[in-house]
Amino acid sequence: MRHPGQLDVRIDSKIFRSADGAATQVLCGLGFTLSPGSFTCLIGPSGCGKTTTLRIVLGLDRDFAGKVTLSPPGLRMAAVFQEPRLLPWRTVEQNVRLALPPEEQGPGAAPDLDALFAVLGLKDLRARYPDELSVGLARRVALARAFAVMPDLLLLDEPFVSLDEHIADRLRHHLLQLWQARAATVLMVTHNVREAARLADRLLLLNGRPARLVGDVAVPVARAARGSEALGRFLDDLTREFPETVLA
Amino acid sequence: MRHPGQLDVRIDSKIFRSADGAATQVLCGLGFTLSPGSFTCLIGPSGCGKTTTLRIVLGLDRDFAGKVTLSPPGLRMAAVFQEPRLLPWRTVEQNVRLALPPEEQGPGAAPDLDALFAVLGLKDLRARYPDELSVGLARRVALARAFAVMPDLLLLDEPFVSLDEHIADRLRHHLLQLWQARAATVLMVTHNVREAARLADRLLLLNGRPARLVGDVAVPVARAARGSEALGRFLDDLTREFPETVLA
Amino acid sequence: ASAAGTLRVAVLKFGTVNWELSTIRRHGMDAQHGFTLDVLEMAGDQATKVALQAGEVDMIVSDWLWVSRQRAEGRRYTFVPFSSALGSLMVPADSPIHGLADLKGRKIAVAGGPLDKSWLLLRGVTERHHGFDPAVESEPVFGAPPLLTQKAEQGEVDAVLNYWHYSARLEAKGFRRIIGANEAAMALGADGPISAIGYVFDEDWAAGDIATVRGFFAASRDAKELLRSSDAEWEALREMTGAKDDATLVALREGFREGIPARPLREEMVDTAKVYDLLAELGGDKLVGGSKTMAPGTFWPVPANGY
Amino acid sequence: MAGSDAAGAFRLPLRLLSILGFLALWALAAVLADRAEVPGPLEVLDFLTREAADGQLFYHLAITLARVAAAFLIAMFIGTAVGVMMGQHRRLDRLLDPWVILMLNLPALVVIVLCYIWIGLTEAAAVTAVALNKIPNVVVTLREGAKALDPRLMEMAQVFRFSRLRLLRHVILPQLFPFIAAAGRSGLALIWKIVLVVELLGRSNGVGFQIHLYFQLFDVAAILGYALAFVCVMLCIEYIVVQPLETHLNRWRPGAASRAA
Amino acid sequence: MAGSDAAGAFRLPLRLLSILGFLALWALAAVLADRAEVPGPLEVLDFLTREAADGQLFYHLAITLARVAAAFLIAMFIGTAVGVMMGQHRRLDRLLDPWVILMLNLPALVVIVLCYIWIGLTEAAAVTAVALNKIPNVVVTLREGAKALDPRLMEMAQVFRFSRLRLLRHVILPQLFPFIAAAGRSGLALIWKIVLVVELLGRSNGVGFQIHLYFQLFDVAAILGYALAFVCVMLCIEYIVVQPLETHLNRWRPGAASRAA
Ligand SMILES: Nc1ncnc2c1ncn2[C@@H]1O[C@H](COP(=O)(O)OP(=O)(O)OP(=O)(O)O)[C@@H](O)[C@H]1O
Ligand SMILES: Nc1ncnc2c1ncn2[C@@H]1O[C@H](COP(=O)(O)OP(=O)(O)OP(=O)(O)O)[C@@H](O)[C@H]1O
Ligand SMILES: [Mg+2]
Ligand SMILES: [Mg+2]
Repeated sequence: MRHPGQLDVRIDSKIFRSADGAATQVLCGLGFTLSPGSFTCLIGPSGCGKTTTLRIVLGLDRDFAGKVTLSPPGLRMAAVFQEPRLLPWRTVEQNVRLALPPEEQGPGAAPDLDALFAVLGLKDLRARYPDELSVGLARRVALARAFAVMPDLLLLDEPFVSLDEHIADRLRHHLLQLWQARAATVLMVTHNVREAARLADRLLLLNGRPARLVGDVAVPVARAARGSEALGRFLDDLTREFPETVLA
Repeated sequence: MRHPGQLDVRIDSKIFRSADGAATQVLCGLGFTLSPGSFTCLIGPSGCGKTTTLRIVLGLDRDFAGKVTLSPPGLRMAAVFQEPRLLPWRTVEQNVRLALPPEEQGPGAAPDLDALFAVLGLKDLRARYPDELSVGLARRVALARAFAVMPDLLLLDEPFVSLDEHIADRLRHHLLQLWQARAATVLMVTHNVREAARLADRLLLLNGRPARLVGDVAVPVARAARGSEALGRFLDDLTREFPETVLA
Repeated sequence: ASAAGTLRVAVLKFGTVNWELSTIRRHGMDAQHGFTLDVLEMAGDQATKVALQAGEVDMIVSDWLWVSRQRAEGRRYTFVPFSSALGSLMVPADSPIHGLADLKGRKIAVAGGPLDKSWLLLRGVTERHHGFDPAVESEPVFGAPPLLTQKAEQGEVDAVLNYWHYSARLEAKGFRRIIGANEAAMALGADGPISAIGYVFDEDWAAGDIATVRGFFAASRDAKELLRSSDAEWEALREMTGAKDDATLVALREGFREGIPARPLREEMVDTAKVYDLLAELGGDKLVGGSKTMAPGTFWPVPANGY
Repeated sequence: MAGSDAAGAFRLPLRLLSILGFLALWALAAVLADRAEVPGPLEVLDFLTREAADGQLFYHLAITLARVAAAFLIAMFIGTAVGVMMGQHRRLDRLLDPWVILMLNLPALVVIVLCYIWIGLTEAAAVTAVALNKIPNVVVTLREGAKALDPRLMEMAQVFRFSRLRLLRHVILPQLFPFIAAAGRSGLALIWKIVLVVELLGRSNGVGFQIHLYFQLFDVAAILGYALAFVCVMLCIEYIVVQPLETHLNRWRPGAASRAA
Repeated sequence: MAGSDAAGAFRLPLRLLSILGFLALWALAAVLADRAEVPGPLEVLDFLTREAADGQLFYHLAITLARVAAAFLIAMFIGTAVGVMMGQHRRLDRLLDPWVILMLNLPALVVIVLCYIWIGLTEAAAVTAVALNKIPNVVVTLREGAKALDPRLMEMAQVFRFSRLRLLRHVILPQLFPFIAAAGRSGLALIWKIVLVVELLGRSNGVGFQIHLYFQLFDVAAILGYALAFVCVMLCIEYIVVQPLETHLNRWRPGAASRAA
C-alpha cells in the first residue's frame, strides 16, 4: 500500500499578464502545509485565485514565485477541474478508463467500474459521448474519472455545483468513503461553506486583492455530530468572524 | 414601451438519438403557459431535461413533437446558458455590446454599461478576454450580457452557480429589480430550491424518465415576507410533498 | 556509362528523332552495326537534358547552341547533326501577310521563347532587309508550341513561328509558309542550310566506346536512307507522328526528308559558326553565356562517314 | 435539424444528379463549341475505352497511383510530425520557419530537377521530389492545428499522467483531425499535380507522361481522358474510403447519428 | 510558460541564424558537389545583381506578383464563401462535392490550356486559370473549418439575434481563422507555383517565363536566382505582414501577451 503525501505550498507571488499588457498580482504570500490524509477546503470569493492555487499545486502553472513540494514523489494524483474537461471524441467509459494509471490500462488489470458508475447514476450512459450529456451528467463523469484513479492526492474545484441535492449528497458521501479508504490527502475548492464544514477537517479562507490567507480554521465538530446543531453554531461563528469571506 | 409576451409551451415528446444509435425519450407531455410578467422556476434532478426544455423554448431545437408560441412575435429575448458561451476573441465589454439589439449598437445609441458592470464586479475587467477570467467571472459576464439587453423574455439556466453567496445575493437582487422594472417574463432553471422560492411566483417541478411535470406550485408567500419563517415552512411542505424532486 | 555495346538514348516519345530510332530498331539496324540501342522515351525536351546530366543516358538530341554554351562552361558535350529542318513562319491561306515587310504591327506567336534560334534569325533578316525589328514593332507572343499552333488555327494571332513539324501540320491545313529559318540564315550570309538539332553526347564517353558510337551513326544513316526512299516505312510510323490524315503525314514525311543533312560537315561547320556570330549579336550574353564565338569542338569530328 | 433524416436518403441521388449534371453541361458546351479542341464526353469515353482495351490506361494509372500513394504517405507522416512540433515549440518554430517558407515557395521544377540530378533518374528521386514539394504544405496546415490545440485538455492529460502515446492518440490527433483532413484532401490533389510534372521531367510512364505526350499532339480528348480517369479514381477513394472514415471519426459530434443515416 | 519572455528577445536572431545556417549549408554543398548544375550562393547572388541592374529582375517579379495577388484574392474570396456554405449546408455539400473533387484533381495543365483556348491568350485567362486551380483547395480547407464551428456559439448568436454580418465577423471568421491562415499560406505558395506554369504555357513575361527560358539553357544559377528572389519576397510578406497580423488576431489566447513581447 502506497502512502499519501504531505504537500507543502508556498506561493510568494503570482502575477498574470493580460492581453492588454496590464499585470495583475493575484496571489501574495500564500503558504500552507497539508498533512497526509487530511481533508481541507479552500474558500474565497469568486475570482480571488482559488483555481490559480490549485493549478499551481497541480504543476500546471510554473510561472510563479515560490515553491510547491509533494513528498514522496510519484504519488497517484487526480483532479476534478472546474469545467468537466472530457474528451468529446471518447465515450463516457473511455474517458474514465483513459485516466487510469498505466498499470491498470490492460483489459485484465482494469478495475471494475460498475459500482462507481452506479453510485454516480451513469450506468446507462457508458457508451454516450460527452456532447450528449447534460452539464450535471458531464460533471459526474469528471468525478467518476477522478474517483476511479483511487488517488493519494485529490484536488477538487467546486465539484458539486450543477447537481441536484439528492445526487450531490450521495456524491459527498462517496467522496468521504474514498478519502477514508485510501487515506488520501484532499484539497477542495467550494463556495458552499455548509458543504465545506460538513466534509473538511480544516478550512482555508482566501480574500483580498491580491488574495492572502485570511483564515485557517479547524472544524471543531466531530464527524459523527456534523448533522447536528453544533455545525450550525460553528457556521454562525464563522460568518461573524469572517463577514467578508463567509456567508453561510 | 413594448409589452412582454405570453409563452405557450407544449412539448408532446422530445427524443434524442445518440451516436450509438439508441433513441431516448427525454420529455413527454410537458405543457405550461407563462403569463406576461411572471417569474417561474423550473426544478428537476440533474439530467432530466431542463436545459432541453429551455432550448426548445428558445427555438434552438426544432426537432420535437409539439408547439411553442410566443406572442406577440419580435420580443426582445435574452438567455443565460448553463455555460458562459462567451466569444473568446472579444473582450468582456465587446461580448456584452455585441449582444445588444441592432438599434442600440451605434456609439450614440449604446446604453451606459457602467452601472451594470459595477453591480457585477466587472468594472476593471472590461478589456479582458474571456480566457483570462475565472469561471465565476465568466458567468457574471454572461449575466451582464443578458441583463444589458433589457429583455422582455429572459431564460436563465442555473445562473448563480460557481459564485460566492455575497455576489450571488447581489445578483439575485439585481435580477428581481430588472424583472420588475421591465415587467419581463422570466423562466429560470435552478437546483437551489431555496433560491427558487425566494425569487419565483411559481415553481414547475420536473421528474421521471421521460420527464413530466410532477408539480406546478404557486409560491404562497408574499415577496416582502420571503426572508421569514413562512418561506421555511413552505420549503418543508414542498420537501414532504415532492420528496423525489425537492430537497431543501 | 553503360555496358560496352549498349547505347542509351533519351528522346521525346512522339518526337521526330524517335521516328528514326524506331526505324533502326524495327529493322534490327543496331544489331547489324554491332551495338544494342536502348531508347528512353520521355515527355519533354528538358527531361532528356536532365537524363543526360544525371548520367542516365549516353545521348540525347539538342542543338549546337546549347552544346557550345555547355562547352564554354567546361562540360565536354559534342554534337552530330541530325536534321536541318528548322522552324518556319506560317500564316493562314487568306492572310494579308505576304512577306516580312507585312509583319509590322502584327501579332506573331513564337514557340520557344525570345531566345529561340528561328526567332532571332527572323528578327535579323527583317532588320537587315526591311529596316525594323519585329521584337519591337510587331507583337510577339510566346508560349507552348502546341498551344500556339492552336491559337494560329483559331485566328487569335496573325502569324506563327513554330518548329518544323508543327509548321508541317499547319501546312497540311492550308497555311502558307512566309519564310523558313534556314532561308533567313542564308539571307544573312550562310551558304546553305545548317542543321538545327543533332545528337549530343560527352566526347570522353564517345572516345571510350568509339566502335559503338560509329555503329550508331552508321545505323542512323541507314535509317535515314530508308525513310528517304520508302513511303511504306511511313505507314509504320503513322501512329507515332500523330497524323490524323494523309495530308499531314505527307507534309511530315516531306519535311523530314528535306531536313536530312546533305552537306559536307566542314561546310556546315563554317556556316554554323557564321550563324552563331549572328545569334550572339542578336541574342546577347543571355543566349550564348558570354562566349562570342562558337566553342571549339562543338561539332564532333565524325570520321568520314558521308555527312 | 429537422428533416436531416430525410436528407440521408437523398445522398446518393444528389451526388449522382450532380455528376450527371456535370456531364450534361459538358456535352452541351461541346456541342455549342463544335470544335476539335472541345471534345464531348462521348469522344473522351471513346478514347478511354480504346486506351483501356490495349491496357495502356491501367498501366499508366497504376504507376501514377503508386507514386502518389508513396509520396502522400511520406509527406503526411513527416509533415504532420514536423508541423505539430513547430506548433507546440515556439523556439523550433522560429528556427525552422524560414526553411519552411523557402521550401513552400521553391518552384516544383527546381526541386524536381535538383532531385533528379543528385539522386539520379530513379523512382526514389521522383517520390522524394514530390514529397519534398508537399511536406511544407502539410507542415503549415498542421502547425495551425497544433496552435489551436485546447490547452485545457492538454492540462487534463498532464494531471492524469497520460503517456506520450495516449496523449497523441486520444487527445492530440482527434483535435488535429479537421486539419489532417484538409491537408490530406488538398494534399492528395497537390501531390498528383506534382507527380504529373515529375513524370514530365524524368519518367517514361505514368499519367503525367501520357498527358504531356498528348499535349504535344494537342489531342484534347486524350488529355481529358487521362485526367478524368484519375479524377474518377479519386472520386472512388473519396466516396469509398475517405468519407465513411470521416463519418466514423466524427460520430461524436452532436447530431452526427441522424446525419450519417 | 516560464522563460517565454526571454524567447521573445531571441526571435530575430534565431531567424537570422536559421537563414545564415541555410546559406552556409548551401555553400558547403556547392563546394562539395563542384559541378556547374550546383551553383553556390555567390554565383546566384552575382546573377541576381546583374539581372537587377538591367531592371529585368524587378520587371518580371512585379508582373508575377501582380498575377499572384489577383489570383490569390479571387481564390480566397470565392473559396472561403463556397467552403463555408458547403460546410454549413449538407445538401449543398453533397451537390457540389463531386465538382470540387473534380476541380481539385484536374491537372493544372488541363485547366490552363482550356482557359487559354476559351478565353484567349490574355491576362484574364491566366489569372482565371490560376484562381480555378486554387479555389477547390480553399473550399476543401474552409469546409473543414465550417464543419468544426462551435454550435454553442452559433446558438448564442441566434438567441441574441446577431445580424448576418455580425455573426460572420464576430463569431464565424474568428473560428475559421486557423483554417484561413493554413489555406492562405499554403495557397500563396501553390498559386505562385501555378503562375509559373501559366507563364510557361502562354505568357511573355514574369518569373515563370524567365525560369523556363533559363531552364532551356539549363542555367541553374539563373533558375535558382529567380526562384529565390520570389522566396525573398514571400519571406518579407510573411514577416512584415502575415506574422504581425497573426499575433494581433491571436492576442486573446492565454499567454499570448508574454509571447508577443
Ligand atoms: N445531443 C444529445 N444526444 C443525446 N442525448 C442528449 C443530447 N443532449 C442531451 N441529451 C440527454 O437528454 C437528457 C436531458 O438533458 P438536459 O441537458 O436537458 O438535462 P438537464 O435537466 O439540463 O440536466 P442538468 O441539470 O445536468 O443540466 C440527458 O439525459 C442528456 O444526457
Ligand atoms: N490567464 C490569465 N490572464 C490574466 N488573468 C487571469 C488569467 N487567469 C486568471 N486570471 C485572473 O486571476 C484571478 C483569479 O482567477 P481564478 O480562476 O484563480 O479565480 P477563482 O478564485 O477560481 O474564481 P472562481 O470562483 O470564479 O472560479 C481572476 O481575477 C482572473 O481574472
Ligand atoms: Mg475557479
Ligand atoms: Mg442543464
